[in-house]
Amino acid sequence: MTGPRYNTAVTERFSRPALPLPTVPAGSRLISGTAGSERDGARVRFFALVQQDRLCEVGFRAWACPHIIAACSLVAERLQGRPPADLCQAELTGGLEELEIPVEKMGKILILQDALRACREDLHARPSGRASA
Amino acid sequence: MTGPRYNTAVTERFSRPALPLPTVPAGSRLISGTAGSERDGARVRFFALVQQDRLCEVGFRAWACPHIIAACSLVAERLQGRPPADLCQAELTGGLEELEIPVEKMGKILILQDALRACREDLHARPSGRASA
Amino acid sequence: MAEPTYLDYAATTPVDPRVRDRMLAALGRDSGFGNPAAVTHAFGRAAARQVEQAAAEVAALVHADPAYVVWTSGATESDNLAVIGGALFRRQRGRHVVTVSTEHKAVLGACAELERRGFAVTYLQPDRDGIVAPQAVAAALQPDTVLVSVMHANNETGVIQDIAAIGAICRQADVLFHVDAVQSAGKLPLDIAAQCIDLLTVNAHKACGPKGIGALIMNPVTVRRVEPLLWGGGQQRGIRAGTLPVHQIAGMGETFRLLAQEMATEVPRIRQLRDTLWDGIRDLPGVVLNGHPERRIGSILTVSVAGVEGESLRYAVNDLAVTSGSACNSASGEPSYVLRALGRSDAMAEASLRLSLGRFSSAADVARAIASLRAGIQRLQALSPEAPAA
Amino acid sequence: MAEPTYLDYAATTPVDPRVRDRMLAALGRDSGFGNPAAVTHAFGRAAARQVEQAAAEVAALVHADPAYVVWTSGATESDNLAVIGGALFRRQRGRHVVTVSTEHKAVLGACAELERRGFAVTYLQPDRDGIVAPQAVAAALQPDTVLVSVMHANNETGVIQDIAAIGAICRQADVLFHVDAVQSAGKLPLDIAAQCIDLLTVNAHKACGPKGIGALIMNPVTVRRVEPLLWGGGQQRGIRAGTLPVHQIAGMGETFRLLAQEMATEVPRIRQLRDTLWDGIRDLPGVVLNGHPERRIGSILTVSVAGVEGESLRYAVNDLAVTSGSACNSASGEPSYVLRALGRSDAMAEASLRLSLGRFSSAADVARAIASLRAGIQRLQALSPEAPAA
Ligand SMILES: Cc1ncc(COP(=O)(O)O)c(C=O)c1O
Ligand SMILES: Cc1ncc(COP(=O)(O)O)c(C=O)c1O
Repeated sequence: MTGPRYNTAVTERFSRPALPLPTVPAGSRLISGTAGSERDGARVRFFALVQQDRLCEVGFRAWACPHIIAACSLVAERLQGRPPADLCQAELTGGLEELEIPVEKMGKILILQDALRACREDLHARPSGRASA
Repeated sequence: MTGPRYNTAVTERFSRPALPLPTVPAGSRLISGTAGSERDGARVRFFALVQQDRLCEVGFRAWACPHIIAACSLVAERLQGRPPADLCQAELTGGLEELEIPVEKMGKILILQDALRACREDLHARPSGRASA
Repeated sequence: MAEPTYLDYAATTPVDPRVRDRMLAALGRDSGFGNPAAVTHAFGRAAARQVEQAAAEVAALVHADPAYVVWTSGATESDNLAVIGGALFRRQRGRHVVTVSTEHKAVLGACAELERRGFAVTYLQPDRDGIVAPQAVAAALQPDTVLVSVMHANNETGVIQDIAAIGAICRQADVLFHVDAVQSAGKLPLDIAAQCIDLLTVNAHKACGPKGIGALIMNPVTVRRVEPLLWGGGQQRGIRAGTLPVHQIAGMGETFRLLAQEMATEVPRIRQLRDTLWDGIRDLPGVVLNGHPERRIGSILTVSVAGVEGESLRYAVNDLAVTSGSACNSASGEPSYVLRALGRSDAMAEASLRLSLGRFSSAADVARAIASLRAGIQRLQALSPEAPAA
Repeated sequence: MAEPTYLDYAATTPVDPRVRDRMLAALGRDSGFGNPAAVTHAFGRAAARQVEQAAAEVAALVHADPAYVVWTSGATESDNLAVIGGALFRRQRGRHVVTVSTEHKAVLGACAELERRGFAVTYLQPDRDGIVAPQAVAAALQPDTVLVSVMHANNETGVIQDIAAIGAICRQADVLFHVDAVQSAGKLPLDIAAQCIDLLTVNAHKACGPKGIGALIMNPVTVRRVEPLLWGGGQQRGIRAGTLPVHQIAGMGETFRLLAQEMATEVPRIRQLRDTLWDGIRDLPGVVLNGHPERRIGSILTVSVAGVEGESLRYAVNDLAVTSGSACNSASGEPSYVLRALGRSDAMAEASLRLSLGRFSSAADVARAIASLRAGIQRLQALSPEAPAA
């Protein structure tokens, strides 16, 4: 009988305002990747500033429920400072226990993984320049 | 939705205890008449001490609802001092308006009339002696 | 006239102040008033919690699972839901139902509706004491019997049926067993598992709780669903739609909590009062007890008086608030079918008084009742055409 | 967290203290607690008088005859009794019923039950504003149509149907016309004779009265009986059995008395608050109104927000107690079928909020709501993958 409840980790991350897009200094690249749709129940986009083969300023946009938004926030934070290859490491989207995402929503984590993979592909597809949506 | 209500005339007469049977002095007669049954919804018995062709000490017994009991009481009172011939006068059991007897009970007044008639017959049947039930 | 002495607890009861206070908490403008279905906000969740607490309290008294307490508008609805809903739910298995002619009209009316909908109903006759032999139930079962409905304690006489024995027979035959325990809840031990009860009807207003709230309690081991009577917003797993009346439910929870808490002391106290009442009038000629001399709940005393007409009897003791037959019948004005089934004549059924006691009944009430009954009955008997004096 | 601002009056309401006080008078140990069927004593008669007074008060608001107020456990039961009971009562004439796809689940559920019992049901579709053209009802009538059920004001959108016009069409065709006026009672004029209504559903808890009490009001010129759903002790002329819950009925009487008394001032006050609320958020991109722009009751504002996910929207404004879709649906978790019928996508139906105001709503509540909605919606829209900034 009790509706969706969120723990403080979710609440806290959900309440943060969207990170603005970073300005891109010379020698840096902004990459991004999007996945999901309204029909899938979530649509997620990650973006990151790549500098000296490191991901700095990782951000996201999401049309999703609070759990998935919090997951995006946690993943973006974890990616901070890591090499772009890590974009496809499953452990990133594993280890979300602290968010206590209900099982019926766990399928949507695949959308996050797809968006991260698209981000990685963006890096390889266009050796330089501004990211595409 | 409101059950049987009784006006004060009924209430007052209903509450009187049964008049005891009178003792029969020499030269007097006790007559009585009964009518009705449980199936009829009322059983009534009148009795009266007849002295010098007058009804004195008229009483009744009744297995009946409060309205009919009150009617018996009223009729017995009215007969007091009247000639026995009056036992069959319809006006006795008419004129009961003061009791506000509901229409659906008016049929039971016939039982009173029958008992009074039986009383009269008792007088004629047995020229003297104690009344029979 | 002073207020009459209330001796009609089997018809309805005053609400206990403790019950009233708990209801008030759900009626105010603070958080308790929410719609329990509105789980998206705190008001709704607070209301849902009150409902859960009450379910636990109601279930506890009869050793049931709180998740299988279905809230209804009262025992009439519970009886209808059990009998009609239970039988329809099993209609693929058969269309035969067994009940007793002295059941409450809510059960008998539901059975009549089943008959109109193609079911056959066997109405067992109790013996002159009002008892139905369990073997009679066993003998009435057919291969297509889907439901048996037998009340625990009768509302007019207080007569107690052997529920556990009947339950065992039904369980053995895999037939749903419904028990109307309106008059026995909090007065006799109830344990739906031990007594093999599948569907149990209870309400609040016969036990110092509010009118307009009851429950059908299901034994989830045997039945998790019945066919609904009311359709709508999917509340209560779709079994009974409609916004849950939180204050009523909270009141019923408190009612049952108090029953459990006070049963050990209240039941003997009330029985003692009832026995004093009977001892005070039983010597009057013509006064007879209706129902089994011992197998009755301790709160009801139903007597008939020979030689006295019913309406006059009631009026002679109108300083007592009592019922002739059951309150549910007094609208009809017909002599009680329950007393008729026990072999009483129309006149004796009419000249009956149900004297029923409860939580706020006192020795003074009983003394007043004895005085009034003795005076009234003696005066009317003296007035009888058959009176010995005449 | 501080208590959320209550904006869910269309789901349920706090009980007005004046209503509560009248209920208390029927809950105590003094004479008010009797069983109205126990007409043989003063307790019962006092209770019956309270019921009569309440019937007069409820009937007055809709210009009906108090003798034809049938008390029920709420609007769910009234809707079921009207639709199932009304159609069954006329089943000799035919087995076709007409209703609208945006009716309350209590009506739709009752219609589905009729279908299982051999009736055919036509479900009319409203236009994108939620309106059903009276001609569409006329066109749906068949020679065997026995009942039409159309609600007055929709519980999710507040959209108002032209009841009088539909009523005239039904009267002309000698078809029973049932109106669910739960959301409009005390908010719009209701006159069962003038509007040709045969059966009218009302309840108390949507109008600052208690939950668990409602009525089905009959127009005795055209219908004096429906087939009962609950059988039993013959109360309410056999149409609806069960002990009358006097405190609930008294509470509903007071609720309707207050509605009649305060309608002229309260309705415009609440409409003003509602309009202020809409003016405070309508400029936000993606915010759209659901339902007809004008033909809505003044207490409900339902909006959908493009580009925002429903669950996050609700959570972002969880300092407001509101419903997404109707409270009755929130148990199911499915997007509102009412908004879907108005052409909204699943996502837009999910990202909807019903903001509903009532007697205790204040300008401060509205100001808080505007601030919360603006902040929440803007933040979530900025987070959208489609957000212009990204
Ligand atoms: C044994 C029994 N069953 C059912 C009922 C009906 O209860 P309610 O008044 O809650 O509808 C009553 C009381 O009238 C009763 O005594
Ligand atoms: C239009 C409408 N009809 C019927 C109902 C059902 O009312 P109740 O909660 O009294 O069963 C509601 C409320 O849920 C409603 O809004």
